Amino acid sequence: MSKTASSTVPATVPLEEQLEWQRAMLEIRFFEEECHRMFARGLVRGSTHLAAGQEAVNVGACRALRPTDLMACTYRGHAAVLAKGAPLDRCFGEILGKAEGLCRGKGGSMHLTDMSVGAIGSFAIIGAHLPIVLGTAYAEVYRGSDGVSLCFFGDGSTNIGAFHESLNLAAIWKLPVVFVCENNLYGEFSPIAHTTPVDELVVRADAYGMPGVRIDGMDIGVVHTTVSEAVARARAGEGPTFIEAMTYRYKGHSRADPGAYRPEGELERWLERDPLILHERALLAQGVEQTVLDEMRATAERTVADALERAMSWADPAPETRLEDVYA
Amino acid sequence: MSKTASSTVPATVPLEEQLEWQRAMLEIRFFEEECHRMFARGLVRGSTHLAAGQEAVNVGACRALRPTDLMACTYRGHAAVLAKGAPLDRCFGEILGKAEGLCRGKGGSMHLTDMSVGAIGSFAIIGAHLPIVLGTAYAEVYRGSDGVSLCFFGDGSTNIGAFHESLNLAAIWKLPVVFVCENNLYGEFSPIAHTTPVDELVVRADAYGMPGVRIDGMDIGVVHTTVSEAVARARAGEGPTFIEAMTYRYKGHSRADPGAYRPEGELERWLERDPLILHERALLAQGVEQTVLDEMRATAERTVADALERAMSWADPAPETRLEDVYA
Amino acid sequence: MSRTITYREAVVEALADAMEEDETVFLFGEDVAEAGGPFKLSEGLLERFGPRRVRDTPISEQAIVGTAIGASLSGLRPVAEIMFADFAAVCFDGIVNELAKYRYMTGGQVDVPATIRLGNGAGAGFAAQHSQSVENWFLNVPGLKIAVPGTPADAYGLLRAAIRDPDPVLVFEHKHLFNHKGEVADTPEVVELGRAEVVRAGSDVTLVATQLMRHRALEAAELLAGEGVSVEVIDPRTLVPLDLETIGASLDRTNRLVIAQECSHDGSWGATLVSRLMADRFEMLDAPPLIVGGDETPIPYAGGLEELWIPSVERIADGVRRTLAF
Amino acid sequence: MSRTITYREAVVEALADAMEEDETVFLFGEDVAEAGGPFKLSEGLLERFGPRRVRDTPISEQAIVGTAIGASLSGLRPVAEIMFADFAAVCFDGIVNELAKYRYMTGGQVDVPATIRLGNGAGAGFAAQHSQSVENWFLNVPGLKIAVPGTPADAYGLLRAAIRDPDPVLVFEHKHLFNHKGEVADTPEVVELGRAEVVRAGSDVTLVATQLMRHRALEAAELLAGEGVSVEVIDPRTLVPLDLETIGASLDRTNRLVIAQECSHDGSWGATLVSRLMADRFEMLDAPPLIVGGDETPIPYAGGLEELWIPSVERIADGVRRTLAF
Ligand SMILES: Cc1ncc(C[n+]2csc(CCOP(=O)(O)OP(=O)(O)O)c2C)c(N)n1
Ligand SMILES: Cc1ncc(C[n+]2csc(CCOP(=O)(O)OP(=O)(O)O)c2C)c(N)n1
Ligand SMILES: [Mg+2]
Ligand SMILES: [Mg+2]
Repeated sequence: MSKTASSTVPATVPLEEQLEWQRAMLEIRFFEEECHRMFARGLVRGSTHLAAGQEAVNVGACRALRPTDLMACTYRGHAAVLAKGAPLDRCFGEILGKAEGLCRGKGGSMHLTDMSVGAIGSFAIIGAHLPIVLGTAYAEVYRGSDGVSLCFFGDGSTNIGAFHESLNLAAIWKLPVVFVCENNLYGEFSPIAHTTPVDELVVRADAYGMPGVRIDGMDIGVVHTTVSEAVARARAGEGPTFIEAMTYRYKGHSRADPGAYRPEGELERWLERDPLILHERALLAQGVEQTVLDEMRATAERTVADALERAMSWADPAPETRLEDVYA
Repeated sequence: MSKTASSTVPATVPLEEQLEWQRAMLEIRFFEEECHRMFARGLVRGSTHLAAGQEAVNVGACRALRPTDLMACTYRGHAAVLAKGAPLDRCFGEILGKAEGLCRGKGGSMHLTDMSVGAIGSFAIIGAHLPIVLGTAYAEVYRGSDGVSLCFFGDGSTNIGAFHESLNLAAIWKLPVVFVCENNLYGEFSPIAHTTPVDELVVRADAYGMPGVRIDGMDIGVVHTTVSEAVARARAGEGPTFIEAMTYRYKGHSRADPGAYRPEGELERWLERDPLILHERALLAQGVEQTVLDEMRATAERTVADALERAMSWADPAPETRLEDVYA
Repeated sequence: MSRTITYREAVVEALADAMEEDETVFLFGEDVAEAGGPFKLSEGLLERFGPRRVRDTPISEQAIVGTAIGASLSGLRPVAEIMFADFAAVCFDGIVNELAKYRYMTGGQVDVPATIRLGNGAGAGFAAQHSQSVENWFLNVPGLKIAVPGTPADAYGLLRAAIRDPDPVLVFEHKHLFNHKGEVADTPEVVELGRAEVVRAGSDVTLVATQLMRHRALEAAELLAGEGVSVEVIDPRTLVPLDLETIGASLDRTNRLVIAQECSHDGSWGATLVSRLMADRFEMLDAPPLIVGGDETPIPYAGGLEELWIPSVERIADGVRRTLAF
Repeated sequence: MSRTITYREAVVEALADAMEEDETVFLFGEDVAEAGGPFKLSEGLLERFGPRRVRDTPISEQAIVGTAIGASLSGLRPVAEIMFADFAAVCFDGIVNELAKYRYMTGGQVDVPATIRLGNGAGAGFAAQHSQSVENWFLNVPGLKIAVPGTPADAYGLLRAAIRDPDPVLVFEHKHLFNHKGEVADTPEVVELGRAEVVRAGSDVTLVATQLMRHRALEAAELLAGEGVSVEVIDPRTLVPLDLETIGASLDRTNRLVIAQECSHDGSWGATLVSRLMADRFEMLDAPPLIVGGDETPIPYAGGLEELWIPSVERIADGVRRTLAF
């Protein structure tokens, strides 16, 4: 890997927007690092799944959407939900189980949801959300609007029944859905080749007559361009697209997992193509000053730290709130 | 369609065996016709689904199996279960809800099962049996034996989640399964194009890196040859195969359905290629006398009528038997 | 003014009226559109409302339930049909883990006004996998509402209420009642969810039943009237919410409880009802509550066996007699 | 001689011993082989028994359950792992419509000796979809057996019995007990399915509880002993078959029943038990049976809320006090 490799700059994206991408990726990376520390300190219940390494997929894809478009993601969803615009502090708050958390402390790390920004849910049952975006997408068709629903899911999730039913229905109904497979090579502790008899998951799109493309998920420019095209097709009523974004999670599957099953040197090779580094190089190549980027990084770090501090100061949910929100 | 079209004669199959195919198809056809009359007379409870027109698929495939190989089929399963060797009278008996029915009257038309001949079940929940043959097939691998499991299912069933999970697992575990899709163009009242975004279902095999082939399901010779090859590969440890057999059901979906949704002339076109006619021509071409075939037909008709008469004479299940067979 | 229609006609009419009333209501499922429904429960609706609002799906129940959830999130009022209620098993996750919990897990961010209609019940020889009374699978799943209409009026009224409701409602339509006829008003009423109906007043024993059992319970009550026994028959109509007040008030007068249900005992709504009533009204009871139900077996195919499995009028009457004799 | 091991170790040992005893036993599921199980419940088994008998699967629960059924039909004794019990929802059809009914629908042509192990229960902040006590979904499904071990000895003994059993058994292993330690014999015993354990003898009230609740019930009993109340604690250990005799005999002495359960009320095993006992022992009771359970809500994530949802020792003790005060 060349030391000067950089992300691909889409000609049509203003530099200002490209800077926003970097800012978003930085905040997400710092957010995840805080989460990592929070577990260590016993502040996070249940499990948590970090997306560090996959930011270019989430940010590149979400920034190809309008704010009114919808997005569903997995339990490894902090990055996606933040990329769609959820506030840092309320995300922290939810993970900490606070009353002001996004879901009033009822969802937790695996279930971050912010309907107000179109982040309709983080789903922890494999495949569960793919059928759900069929409905949000059909609602757009129903109303004659041109909104799009984007759905993230992992490589391992392509083996579950709901995946199949969803791609089929989306295709036959020509729904405005963009399916983005975050292929990070592993499902839990299993390398994809251990569970899946095809080398490229994108071939599965053919089973539904659906356009499919496999891309470099570390390159935010490529992600953004590809998703933008798929979104445009969806808006134009031309139906769904399947995108397989090759990426990598730097941490183990969940907090308990050190990732010992990985071949030596694999992580290191991927780290060289860290999306933050690649995109920083692209920005530098476009004339952005290093100092601007350094300051952006420092600001992001501070912003995240402040958000966490705020969230930590919030109250726990009142006992009686546990009985609310079951029915209207 | 040429008036002299006939089924393809596989060079390696003795004439005697080919005559057996015809005999089996005739018995099945007469069996189904009796069923049709039985409903009309109110002798069949629930629903029933006739396979008339699809006999070549069931007989051609099952006769490519050893008696010890296993077979699972759908609620449209009379033909398959008989083709695998279940006795006519006990099949009638089950449909009539008799004590001596295959399943002691507990299963009915949709659930004919005869473990003693390797007919492990007829399944009425779409897709339910595909996962089950994974287990029977793995048991062969487990024991180091070379048995094969064959699984019939309809075109419409390729859109349900269990289909996907099953083909994937069969492929990654290289299981000795032959998946035979009986593509009769309709799922209930819906033409396949209404529900499925690909023209040929066989493309779905690629999603699992599985060999797939689409064949003429009215030609028993072609079915037999194709399935035999797949069975040989399975026995040799080379894994599963997907076969899409193009066929047609002459009756509606179930007893209540007159099939009004079919385009005019469609049924007639398929009837011209009736598997019994095609195969009769092939036998004649090989020098079998028409009188032999006529006699075979008459015998089959009589055999079926006798079986029905026997079954009708059997007793209803004793009341207390309803409480048996829940646990061992 | 009122008229007599079948349960099936009531369902079709409710769907049509709901779609007429509210542009966000739409119906989908397997063969509901061009074929008018596998049980003809949507006959004529495609012609009337077009394919945008009456849609056929592939054989993909997970996708069907998911579509209902997603459309709800986006502010529509989807009505999904699951042909045989037993098929709820292939989309169980969507119903119990997503649909039921969506509002709660998001801290109340959304309404989820989906209606799922399912063809319930035994009696026609469809055997063990197409005859179950599936409402019992969902009792331990807070977040769902459950309607079990037993008459044309309730089939209409509960379905209308379900579609208007901001929460997910499972509506179990009983296959063996599709041709059953009953009175409905010219403009049929919407039936509030959570209100039991006292179908027949009585003073000696409270007999609770739904769907097919409601009718057999009524017959049993008439039979017993001839023996001088006064049976109060109550149909809860929805199991969630459950109208404990109406049932409890009856019990306070009769002091005896019999439940007739078309399912086995364990994990059933009848057992649930007994337990709830015991907690509140233990001292009101003069006899042990008695459940007349199906055997603890799958449902057999053969006519004679299925008939024995489903509680008969005679078995129900006998349960009442035993309770009175206690 | 006996030793102290964890619940987790008991499961691993049971699996190993079963595989050692019977060549037809094999284990499969997601990450059970190379990773030793997501909860480390199969650690070391791949190394010991090889990939033929300890196998990883794709994320395909329907395929997993189907494999278990098919392998059973072919005479093997499959042990399938469903990681979180909540995921039973994605393979519900295989369990309730196929596995449970196979013997019956074929008129007894086959044994179906499959064992399905599922990670059950709350307490660690996994939220609404990874914390449920899922045994309740299966109560109205005749044909299944249901084991709910609460101690290392039972985790071992019931799993061994389940694997030997000719019928399908769901074994719910409680996630919050994996590190719980307890005594087992050097050669641990196989525990017959359908036999409750009287965990603590007492004379004033019968307190029935399983899994995590069993331990809290015991603590509550100790607490109450200090108040002069003698509580008999019974763990049914299997819900199907259910040992009504042992529980009933206790009730005949104590005349008071409290149930502690880690689930909401409706459709629960507790409600089922109340209803069954009422039918037989109505006159034995001096107070209404009382169920201490989870709220009628999904399970919340936040620590403080989840803690309130799961019955605490204090809430259980309070239930007993109220029952005695009746
Ligand atoms: C139905 C279901 N089965 C199993 C699991 C347990 N599980 C959680 S994450 C995971 C791996 C998913 O892998 P992948 O889809 O590649 O996503 P990644 O974690 O790599 O982002 C599994 C098996 C689950 N949550 N749901
Ligand atoms: C899970 C499930 N959904 C729906 C049905 C109802 N159903 C029975 S047969 C059928 C059509 C199946 O079509 P296909 O697979 O093509 O088989 P065919 O009837 O043509 O042989 C449907 C939808 C079912 N039995 N199971
Ligand atoms: Mg992955
Ligand atoms: Mg078909």
